[in-house]
Amino acid sequence: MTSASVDESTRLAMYRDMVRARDFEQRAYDLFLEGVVQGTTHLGLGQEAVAAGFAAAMRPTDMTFCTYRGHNHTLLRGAPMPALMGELAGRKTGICGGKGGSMHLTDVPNHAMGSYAIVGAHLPIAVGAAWAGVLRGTDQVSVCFFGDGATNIGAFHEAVNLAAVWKVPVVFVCENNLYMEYTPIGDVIAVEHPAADRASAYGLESIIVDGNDVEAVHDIAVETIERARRGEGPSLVEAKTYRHKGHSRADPGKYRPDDEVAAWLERDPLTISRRRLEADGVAGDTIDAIEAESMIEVDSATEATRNAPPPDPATLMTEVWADGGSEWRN
Amino acid sequence: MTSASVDESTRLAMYRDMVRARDFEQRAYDLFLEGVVQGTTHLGLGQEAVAAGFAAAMRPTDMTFCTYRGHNHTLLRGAPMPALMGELAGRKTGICGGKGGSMHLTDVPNHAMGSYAIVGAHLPIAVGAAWAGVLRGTDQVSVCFFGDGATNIGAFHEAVNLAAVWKVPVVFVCENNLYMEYTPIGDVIAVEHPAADRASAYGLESIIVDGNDVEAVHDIAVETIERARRGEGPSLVEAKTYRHKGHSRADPGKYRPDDEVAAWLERDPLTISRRRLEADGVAGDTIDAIEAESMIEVDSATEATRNAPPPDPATLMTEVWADGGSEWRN
Amino acid sequence: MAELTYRAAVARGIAQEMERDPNVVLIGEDVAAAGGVFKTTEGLFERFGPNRVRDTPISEEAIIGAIMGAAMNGLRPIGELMFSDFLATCWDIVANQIAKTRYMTGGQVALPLVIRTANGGGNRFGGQHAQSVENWAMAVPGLKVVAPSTPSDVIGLMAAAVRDPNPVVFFEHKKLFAAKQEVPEGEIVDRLGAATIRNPGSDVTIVALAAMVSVAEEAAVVLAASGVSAEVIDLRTLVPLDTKTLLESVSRTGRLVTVEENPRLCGWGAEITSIVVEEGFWHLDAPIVRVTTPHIPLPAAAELEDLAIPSSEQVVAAVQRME
Amino acid sequence: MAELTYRAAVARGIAQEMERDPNVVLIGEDVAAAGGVFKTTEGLFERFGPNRVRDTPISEEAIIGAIMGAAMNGLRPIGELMFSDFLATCWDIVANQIAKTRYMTGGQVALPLVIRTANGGGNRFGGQHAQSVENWAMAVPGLKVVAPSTPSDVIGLMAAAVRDPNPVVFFEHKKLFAAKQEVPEGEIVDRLGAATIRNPGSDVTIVALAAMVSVAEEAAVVLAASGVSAEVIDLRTLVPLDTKTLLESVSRTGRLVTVEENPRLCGWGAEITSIVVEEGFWHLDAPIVRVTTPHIPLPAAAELEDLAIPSSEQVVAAVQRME
Ligand SMILES: Cc1ncc(C[n+]2csc(CCOP(=O)(O)OP(=O)(O)O)c2C)c(N)n1
Ligand SMILES: Cc1ncc(C[n+]2csc(CCOP(=O)(O)OP(=O)(O)O)c2C)c(N)n1
Ligand SMILES: [Mg+2]
Ligand SMILES: [Mg+2]
Repeated sequence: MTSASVDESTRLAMYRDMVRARDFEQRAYDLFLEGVVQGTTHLGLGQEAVAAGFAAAMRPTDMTFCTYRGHNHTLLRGAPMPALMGELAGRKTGICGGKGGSMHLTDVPNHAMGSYAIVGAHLPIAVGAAWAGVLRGTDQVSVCFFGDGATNIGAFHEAVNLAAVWKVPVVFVCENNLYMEYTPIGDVIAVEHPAADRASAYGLESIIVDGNDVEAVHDIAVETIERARRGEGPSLVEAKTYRHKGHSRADPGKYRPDDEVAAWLERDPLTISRRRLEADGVAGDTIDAIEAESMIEVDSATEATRNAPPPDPATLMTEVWADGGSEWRN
Repeated sequence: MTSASVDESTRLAMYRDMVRARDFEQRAYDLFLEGVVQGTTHLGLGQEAVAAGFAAAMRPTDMTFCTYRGHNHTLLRGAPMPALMGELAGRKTGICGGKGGSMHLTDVPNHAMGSYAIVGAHLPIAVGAAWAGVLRGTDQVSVCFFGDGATNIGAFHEAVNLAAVWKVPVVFVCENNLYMEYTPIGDVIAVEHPAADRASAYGLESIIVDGNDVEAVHDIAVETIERARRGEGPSLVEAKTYRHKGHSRADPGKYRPDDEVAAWLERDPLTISRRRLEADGVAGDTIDAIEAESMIEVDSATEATRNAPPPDPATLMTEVWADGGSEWRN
Repeated sequence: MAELTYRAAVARGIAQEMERDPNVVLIGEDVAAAGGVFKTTEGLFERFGPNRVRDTPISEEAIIGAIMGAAMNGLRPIGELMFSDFLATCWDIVANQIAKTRYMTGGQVALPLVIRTANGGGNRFGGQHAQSVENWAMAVPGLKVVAPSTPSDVIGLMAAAVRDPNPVVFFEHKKLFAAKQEVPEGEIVDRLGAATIRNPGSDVTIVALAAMVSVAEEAAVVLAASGVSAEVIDLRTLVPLDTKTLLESVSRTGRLVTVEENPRLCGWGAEITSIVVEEGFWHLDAPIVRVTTPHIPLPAAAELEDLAIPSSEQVVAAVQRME
Repeated sequence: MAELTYRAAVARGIAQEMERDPNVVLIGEDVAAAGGVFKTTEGLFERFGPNRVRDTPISEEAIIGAIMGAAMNGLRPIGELMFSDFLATCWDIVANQIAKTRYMTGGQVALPLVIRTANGGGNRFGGQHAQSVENWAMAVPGLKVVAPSTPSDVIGLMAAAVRDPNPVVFFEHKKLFAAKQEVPEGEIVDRLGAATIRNPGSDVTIVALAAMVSVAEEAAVVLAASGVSAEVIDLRTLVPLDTKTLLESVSRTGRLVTVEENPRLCGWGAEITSIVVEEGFWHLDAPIVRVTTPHIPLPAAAELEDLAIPSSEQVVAAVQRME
């Protein structure tokens, strides 16, 4: 089952990424229950392999666009964990200074070009950013993540079509976790695969990948990103996965059948990956060390966040405009 | 080539419809150049067979939704010609009292539920109207006409999906006349057929019909309307056709190759239909009489329009609200 | 009389109307079995079944387009937009189609429909899930605009909205969902276009809406302690606008403060100010002051969001600065 | 100096900036070979080629979303929406994304982009192709809003808009496309946020924008004949708003009339009225009067449309009624 094309160091790096994402989000959940994380939170627990497989296949200057369920994606592009956690907690140390919040994580230095809280809106934005890269000769690719539910909104259709016609270097990745908020995707589409069964409408190939198998994801990521970089246009990838928790906040996800949940927990991407690494002879110690380091990082980010002050009140009125201010009159 | 299923009286009625539409629009064009028709005008000259074929297959209570290029559709559902012409000319006699104008023809008594001037917006509206018919047990079907260009706007995607999932009795009819305003549809899609190649994205069958062959259109109309009425859900029909004139107003349509225009003029739906009727033994006199009557109707509508007064100024402030008025305060 | 939350009042108001009229239906994302993300539609699916209470895809244009079509063909549909920010995703259907169709068709088409949506800030959701956008709707001719501040108003105004033969945008304030009130059993039907004086007063008129009503009321209490008698008006509906109550109040008090959650520019506070200036100018003893959210997107962090949204302290200060 | 139409000024302004900066690009429906439906982009495709001047599908969300993304990644894109009414079809991208992204990212993302669009009535196009919606944009924090009234302003403000590091919504008025003016050769660069006094006066200040400027000017001529000296201010940009010029003028004249094409409620006239009331109250000698389109959708018929849109007669009457 191991992908021939993925070398061991990449596989370990992806495992590390998944562990870090997992630990970060578990902690975010605890901190939400504790009231430290504010507002809302949408966890990608269980979906880490999609983020890790793609992140590992991207160049540093490639751009990530994702949704409110974007902790994994932003973290794995290199965003500093304390700054992410600070943002969830509405602290001054937050990556957006506390102004964005859980649903709006952006880390431009690492080309994490934003989490977007309105379903589907970021797809055309990802297209435009990738197109700008072509015109400017930067060789960048955009990777744009969204949910199964997003395939029914108009912006999806407009963006994928435009990208296909202009042959824009963007990889659209649908993380099909089978549910929108509380309603199964199967209830609101007349096809089986919300993304893959729409690909042909844009002249694109239908691509489905096991989103819980990080190596399979990585393979498809390499293939579609390179295709994009060669100027052959966009791809639309449907990654089958599952969220371990509810949609947001403390949602227990009771609308999902127990056996379905159990079956997917069995297919936890971290378990799959760890088993495979072990089967391939990676020492248990190496893996344990990765896990221990991750926990240290998360603990330290937590500590930093707990100690961080709230945003400076003066920042309420900054950064509406490029001059740093918010004045609309003279 | 004659459809077995269409009897002679229907074929004659459809021919009459096409002639009336043709004459009406030729006149509208002349009146536009003369300054009697105001604002703008989008002619369906050359596309009459789509309107006629569907209109003939609809029950009186079935609902038509169309675009700014909607003269044909509205007329052929039974809207009185003087009231249509009055509307184009902004007269008191206009079907909307002059408030709608050329792009907004509505005739509720005849279930012509509106021409819509914003590309794609009417598709979800048509879905909702048809759905209401199901809930109320009225046995109505909605037929919703739109252009090739409309297949790239988000509302198209949302509406067709919703209709497919809810199995709503609506027939979506794409009049593919190869152009948007001045740009060929082929430039802005990555598939060959803007509608038919998208049908599978909604679990629908791909249906293409010769939109200049009124009998072929009628056949597909009967089939899809009955399918809808049986509760088997929507269809998406792509009718290949061509507009004889430019997009709107006095646009000469110079962006289209001469030979393309010539080839399509050869395939004028009226010529095709008349030839076929003659070949099938319909007397030339019968056909001539239809044409003469049509011209009389158009002349009389023109006369009425020329003599009609402008709207009563008081109507400026009426019919914002259901109480007939426009008051927003007490 | 039972204590009812604003949240439960939404479901009760809808149920009352669905019970009465079989043509009333409700569609939206997760409104059926899940009972809505804010639990405002709980129990309706169980009671009225899948034909009348329906989940939709995430397709706001289709949702609102569908209720428009349904209203054209005999239903009195209610469409839910989870967050009022999402009005932007179907603004064409709302502003260009629904609002204008009756007029453009010369009165041929009636659109008795209600767009319900969760409006307003205070939940630390950030700039795309916290906006107050009732001014967007007010700026578009052809829409009625309702924004109740109490559970009992929710029921009565919901009934009025559903029964109204015109399109109504009904703003439920997220910050009020947990608010409670004793509400009598039985049918409650209110009317659109009538403001309520929540606190009579004689020195200054404070006009507010939705979550800002309690902010104004708190301010009135503080002002009373310093000898200023503030009249608090809850507008309840923006269209129709109860200018009579407003102008009458200002004619007595000579002073006006508007308190709105919208960002500053072109809000309903500006509209009311302009009306009062044009028609009640000679009654005014001092400049009208608008208390608003600053003209900024809403920040997520608690400390910043609380600073952004008008507070009773700001209202008190505004009144004290007058003159 | 050559005579230039407003229409041609649009193309000249864009060309000037495309020439200067290779990162300036233009996309929209039929903007390339066809030169735009209003012929405002004629010659640009031939001059700058298909990479920089591009036709799009009819996909307004994709057009405006794409320019947002392009601006995030180093371009200074211009996106055309054929009619300003179509802002509604991509309002989420405009109001929720473009306007808020800089703030929500704590300043990480700059969006130097221009949304150009044909605004306003007078062409008998009916309610969905004739609206004046500059107030929609003004109501959303994070957008600059420009609406020139003359060919030379078109060029200078286009340059300012393209060079501005913030998102700008640039309203071109359909009724002005044929308007002509002598315009000097060479680069023209103006700045955003500076109103212009088109006609100095001392008795009343009339504030207008875009097509309403000439309406105000005509009114001033009529008023002058009856001995009333009207100062006409062309706002030119709504955000930033030149409140200095405005307040200074009212402090001299003591009277204010706003003339706007928007429907009545929550327009920029209300905003300006409120600012002047709050900050210039004691200078006012009479109530401020707003002349607006009534709060109705726009009708298509010539006679009705002409009645709906403010006329110089209405402005004159408003001034004469004051006091
Ligand atoms: C336009 C819009 N409609 C509705 C919502 C509310 N909402 C937030 S997440 C969500 C479900 C999205 O489902 P999916 O696309 O499958 O992504 P997932 O949450 O499963 O990752 C909904 C309906 C929204 N944010 N934006
Ligand atoms: C949302 C929207 N975008 C753009 C326009 C301007 N417009 C009017 S008609 C048209 C072309 C439509 O082409 P198509 O759908 O093929 O219909 P046709 O005119 O060919 O019948 C365009 C771009 C519009 N009315 N609405
Ligand atoms: Mg999902
Ligand atoms: Mg076409």
